[in-house]
Amino acid sequence: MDDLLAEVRESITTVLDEQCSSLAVHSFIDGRDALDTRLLQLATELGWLAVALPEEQGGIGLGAAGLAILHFELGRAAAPGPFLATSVVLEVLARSGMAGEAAVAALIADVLGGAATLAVAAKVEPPRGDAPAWLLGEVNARAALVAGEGDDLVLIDLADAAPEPVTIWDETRAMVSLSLSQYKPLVTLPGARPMFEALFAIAIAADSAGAARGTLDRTISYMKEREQFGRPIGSFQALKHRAADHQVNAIGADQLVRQAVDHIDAGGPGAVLWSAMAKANATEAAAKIAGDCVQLHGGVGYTREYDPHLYLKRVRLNEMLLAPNAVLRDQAERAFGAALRAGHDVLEIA
Amino acid sequence: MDDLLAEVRESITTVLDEQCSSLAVHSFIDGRDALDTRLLQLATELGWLAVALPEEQGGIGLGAAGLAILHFELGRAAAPGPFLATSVVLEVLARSGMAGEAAVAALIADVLGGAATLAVAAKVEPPRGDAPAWLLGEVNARAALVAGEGDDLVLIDLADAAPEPVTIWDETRAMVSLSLSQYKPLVTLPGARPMFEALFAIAIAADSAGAARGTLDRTISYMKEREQFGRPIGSFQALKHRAADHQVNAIGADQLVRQAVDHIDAGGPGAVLWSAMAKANATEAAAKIAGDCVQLHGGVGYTREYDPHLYLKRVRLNEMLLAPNAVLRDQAERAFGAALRAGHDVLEIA
Amino acid sequence: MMIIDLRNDVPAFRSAIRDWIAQTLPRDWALVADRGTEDENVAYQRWWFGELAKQGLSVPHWPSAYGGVDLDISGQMIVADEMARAGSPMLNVYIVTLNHLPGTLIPCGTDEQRARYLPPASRGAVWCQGFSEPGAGSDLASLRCRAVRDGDHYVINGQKIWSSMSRFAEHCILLVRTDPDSVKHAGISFLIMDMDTPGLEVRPIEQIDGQADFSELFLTDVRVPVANLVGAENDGWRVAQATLASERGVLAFEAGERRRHLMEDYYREASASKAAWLEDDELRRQFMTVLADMQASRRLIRDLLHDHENGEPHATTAMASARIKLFQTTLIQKLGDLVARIEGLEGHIRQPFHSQRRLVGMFDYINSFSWTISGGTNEIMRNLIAERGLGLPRG
Amino acid sequence: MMIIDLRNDVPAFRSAIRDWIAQTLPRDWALVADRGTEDENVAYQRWWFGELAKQGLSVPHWPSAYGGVDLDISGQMIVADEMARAGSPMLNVYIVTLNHLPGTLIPCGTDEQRARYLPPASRGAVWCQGFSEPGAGSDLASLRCRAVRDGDHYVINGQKIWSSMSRFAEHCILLVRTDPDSVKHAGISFLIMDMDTPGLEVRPIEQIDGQADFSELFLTDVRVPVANLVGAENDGWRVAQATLASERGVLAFEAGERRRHLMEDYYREASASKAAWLEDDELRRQFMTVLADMQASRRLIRDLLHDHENGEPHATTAMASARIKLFQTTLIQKLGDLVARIEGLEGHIRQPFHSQRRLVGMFDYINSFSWTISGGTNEIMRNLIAERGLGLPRG
Repeated sequence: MDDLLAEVRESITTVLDEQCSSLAVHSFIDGRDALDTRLLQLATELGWLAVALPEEQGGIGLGAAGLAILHFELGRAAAPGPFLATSVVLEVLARSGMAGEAAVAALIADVLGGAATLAVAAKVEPPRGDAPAWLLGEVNARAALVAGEGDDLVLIDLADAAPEPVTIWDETRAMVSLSLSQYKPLVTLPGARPMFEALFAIAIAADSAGAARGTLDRTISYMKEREQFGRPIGSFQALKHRAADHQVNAIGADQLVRQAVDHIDAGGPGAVLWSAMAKANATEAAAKIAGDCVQLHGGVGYTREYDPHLYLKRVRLNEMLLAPNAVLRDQAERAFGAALRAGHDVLEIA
Repeated sequence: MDDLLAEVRESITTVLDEQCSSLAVHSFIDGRDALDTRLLQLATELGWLAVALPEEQGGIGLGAAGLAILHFELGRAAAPGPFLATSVVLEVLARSGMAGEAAVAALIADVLGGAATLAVAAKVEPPRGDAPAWLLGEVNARAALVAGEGDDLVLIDLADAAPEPVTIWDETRAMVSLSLSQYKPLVTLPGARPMFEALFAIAIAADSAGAARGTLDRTISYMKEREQFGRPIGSFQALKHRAADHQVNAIGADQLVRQAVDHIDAGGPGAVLWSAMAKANATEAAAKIAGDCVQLHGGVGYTREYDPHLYLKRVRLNEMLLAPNAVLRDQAERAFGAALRAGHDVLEIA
Repeated sequence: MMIIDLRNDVPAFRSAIRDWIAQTLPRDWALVADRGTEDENVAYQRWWFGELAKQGLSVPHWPSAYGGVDLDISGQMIVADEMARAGSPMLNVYIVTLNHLPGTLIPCGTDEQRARYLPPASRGAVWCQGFSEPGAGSDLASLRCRAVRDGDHYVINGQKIWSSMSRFAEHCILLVRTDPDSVKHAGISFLIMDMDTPGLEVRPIEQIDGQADFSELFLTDVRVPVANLVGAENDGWRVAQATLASERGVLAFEAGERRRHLMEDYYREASASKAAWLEDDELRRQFMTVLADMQASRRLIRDLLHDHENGEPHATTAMASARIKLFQTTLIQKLGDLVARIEGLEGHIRQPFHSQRRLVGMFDYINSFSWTISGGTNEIMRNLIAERGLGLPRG
Repeated sequence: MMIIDLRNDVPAFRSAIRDWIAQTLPRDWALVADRGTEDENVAYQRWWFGELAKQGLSVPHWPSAYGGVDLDISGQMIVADEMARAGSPMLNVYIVTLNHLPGTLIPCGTDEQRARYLPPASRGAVWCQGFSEPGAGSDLASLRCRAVRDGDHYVINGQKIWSSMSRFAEHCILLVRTDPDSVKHAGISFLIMDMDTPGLEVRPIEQIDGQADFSELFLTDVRVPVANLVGAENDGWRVAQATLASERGVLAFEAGERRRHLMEDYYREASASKAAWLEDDELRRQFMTVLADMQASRRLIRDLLHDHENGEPHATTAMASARIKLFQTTLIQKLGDLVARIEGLEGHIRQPFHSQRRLVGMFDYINSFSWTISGGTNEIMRNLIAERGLGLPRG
């Protein structure tokens, strides 16, 4: 399993390094290149979107571990495209037991075949009153997963809906708004919300940990090249120490992602706890690192032409997805208390 | 007024620099010298305890501004003794309108004459159930000010009480515990609690700002002297930048103390707001600075022989006095909201 | 009679400004200014500058010889305070014109230069600054933009960066290297360049906050008359020090006062609308913590200005400026960060405009990096504070 | 049969240790050990070491030639895990004995030295280390403690500091300068010194947490036989690298596991007693944030140990150690800080004891500085991580 994961990571990295360079991403945000479409096509061919799905459903069968690897690498490259929503919703559909329903099966087949993408409620709490919902995903997404009653989720059909594009600060992902009147339920996934929250959380956490890695690596390279006062700025100890702290915190975030992955795939009582904690801590660690990477670049960090802002906006958006970290930590605390009372050892590491 | 304040500060600084050096404080905590008694005697002679009191009550008449200067300088020197409780309680008694009561007048006279010291409830919230109260002050304090019903305060007689000494981490101040059964009310100060909280808060904030200054100054001196790798450690940029941040934050804390002083002496609706905020922010800024001053000293910072721990323990205790900062910030927020609704401009700076 | 004539009667001066703004500034000005393009925004500033000029309020701090009334710092604070209170349009396009230009020409220029440039500037000619270069940011003295004497002109080749508002400028104060063999601070000269000189290309820099206040200047065989030299040839570094030391404390003061009103309004609206974040212990207390720091920062600036007024030596006030820069910009970043977190997902929706009149989710956070980076990065400020302020040894 | 003999049957090994601790360790041991003086605490450690020895659990990681069974890292982790789970007495006094001594003598000592010192050490002889000096802390190579050859002895004069548990030690591994003309790393020799040698004075250092684990050593004409030289004369720096590289990952692992149980117990008690801080949004969430970091730190240590087991090159694991040190000690400080804040004023009451069995208000916070300072300050760790790990250029 570990070997397979390493292989998959290697293959994703290779493709992204080649196709999704800094230059390519800048061409994309400047509207000169449809990198998102090209990456999506590659992802379809290479089976990335279904990295977590069981093989019998056309996937690679890597579970949450696969999902985490995929999104770490996408985050690291600041890759544009509807990957987060599509892969998470696919996996939720597969795990929900509704994958056999004709409409769902057809949808999964279309997504795996590259004919459709998916969207997901950016915040799991439904909007208040009749405010429109924000969906993370493309304006032409085929379907979206949103909260239903209680722990149920609802897959809504977007084929005939007209979601409004919403301009967000993060230029590498897309968001749309959809009024409740346009909701056409396709199927309800009973009780799927905890599982969805865990998978969405881990994908966000992995994307953030990857983005932290990506911006830090590029910042360290910059610090080696950029000279002021006749020496590389990376030789200034105050900057060095900040880089060292970021390095250590980035590694800590990676570990939390792995911690959550283990618990999600094991399916135990730690899944809610650790996925929520991984999302909360990893997004905040990433936000801190990404913010300082802007600063460590000095003047050019303030320009759109350089990379740090891409990562900063991406990880700050990640932080707000699913639910505020305060809510997730409260949820995690309740889960921790419940596990202790029930005698489940959620702190044990295999 | 500003000239007089500067003169008083100068005189306090001169005395403390001479009498309350690092060496003297270490002699004191090692039990080799009764520095607290000597300082108290000097303070009595020089009128420090009554720095805020109106002249007609035997004071210098400098109000909260005087109180802040005194405690800033005491904090800067990490001076031992019952100054905080005694000066704050004196001023509360004077402002309460009960200073004319025979028992109170006699007590004030004794304190001003050096025959008695005072104690104060370390936390303004009375203890729950029949737990003993913690009083900041000496074991032989003559009286203590504690919370009464609602906004009332009660001065209790300790002449025949037997408070228990409590060992605390801060070796420069004393704390005692007193069981409720030993409470002998001497006089009630109706509605004095808000004024007391403001004065106590500002004294704590000033002590903390002073301690931050003191430990930072000494740490910077150490950084200039101590050499490693053939150069003063103060030449290492990572340490330098931390010192610069501390410098700026220490100055910010000073400003908050002044902000609160202005509002307390003006007696407006900003007194509660700004004294609470000054205490909350100044104690936390000081705690952060004092903690890093231990670290900046390296190994010797971990020894009792050096100064940083004296300040660290002092400012951490300060942080816990009166009420937790969380409570104070909530209180300040309510005061801010109320002021805005009432059309009081509590942000205006004269 | 102009409002400025009331300057010696403080209450009258204050209330005249207040009343005049209320009458003069359209109620919906912020919508116009904020939602418009940058060009429209600058057009609005030009109009407002003209209105201010009619009341003697455009350059009151200038010497009377050049159209001002030598308004002292207290007076300038009153004007800035009232502008901040009313939330009037910020005059970003005039920062160099109003401060750096007189700060340079009055002590270092020739009579001719002063006579030629200051009067139009007092009427609203826009100036910009060409100091930094791609390879010379924090290390400004390593600049390489080359000027070679050719008869009564310098021929200039090179590149400048971080030139604020230069798209709108008529003139530029420019640092060039006239002696390539000299090291660092020596061999630099200070020139005045017209922005319509052939060979000069201005290319706006797209910023991470979506704006383009700064530009790069590309200079190819740009010819500037030797008469435009300020100070002696190769003595430009000294002149530049005058430029950089020109009193900008009142700008910091005004920015601080504006922020005070923004925070107050933000809280007021949250309170009125019973915003959820006020019920969250963490966010509510963080807001109060930042509010306290905001107040400390406003007091620090006032102290600096009082010191200026009392004629404290420049070294003292320069250090105070560095401390204020570090404290205030850190605070601005904390505030932006907090507001972005308070607004949550909603804060990520990018509005077609930003606002001078209210705190805006991610915009203020992203924009806060301009504060911590430009005008000397906070890293440079920390070096200054540690070495010159605290006397810690150089590395 | 001893418990160690079960090591190849993991479940049996585990449960045997667990059962044995439950039977062997008095229920009230923590009271005895924690409330006692440091001497009593050390006496308790000696007793516990003896009990462990009876089960082959005192030095199982040592080679069989010297009393161990070459227990692999997985096996050591099982032992440490069970000790942490039971909250058994920590063997602080044996750290040098169990790790640095064999880590030095096995690769660098003579047969005679190994035969003479290792067997008694395996039975509980206490060793200490004399490396740092007042003038040579982070910059260890600048050490000046002077050894002059006099016949078959070295005569040593100088001072050592931060010698942990040396009051209880029989022997000391000592770094001295044998060649005063050599610079830095050259000219240093590695010696074994008996702690009862005349001329040696041990003076405990009072620490800020009220304890005195560390001492200063004052050496005045201390005579150490040349036979006690480990490695060649003037080649002590290389030997010291072996000492410092001796595997201590399992110690970090055990410390991490103990902390896990402390945090779990702390939360459990708070939950059972409906502690007020669990109702405070700030404190509750901060606890969860630290809990997550604690888990990350435990995983980091496991990764390091797995790498060790898989024979990753030393440079890789050394870097991992530096990262773990920085991450873990920062976490310990955050945890101490948080617990101090949770306990509020109550946390400032100084108990007549500290505890290995529960988190204690200010004590853990104050004590946390020993983690961030000793064993290479975090500043040194950051240098290492930045320069050797990230390849950033030296300053």
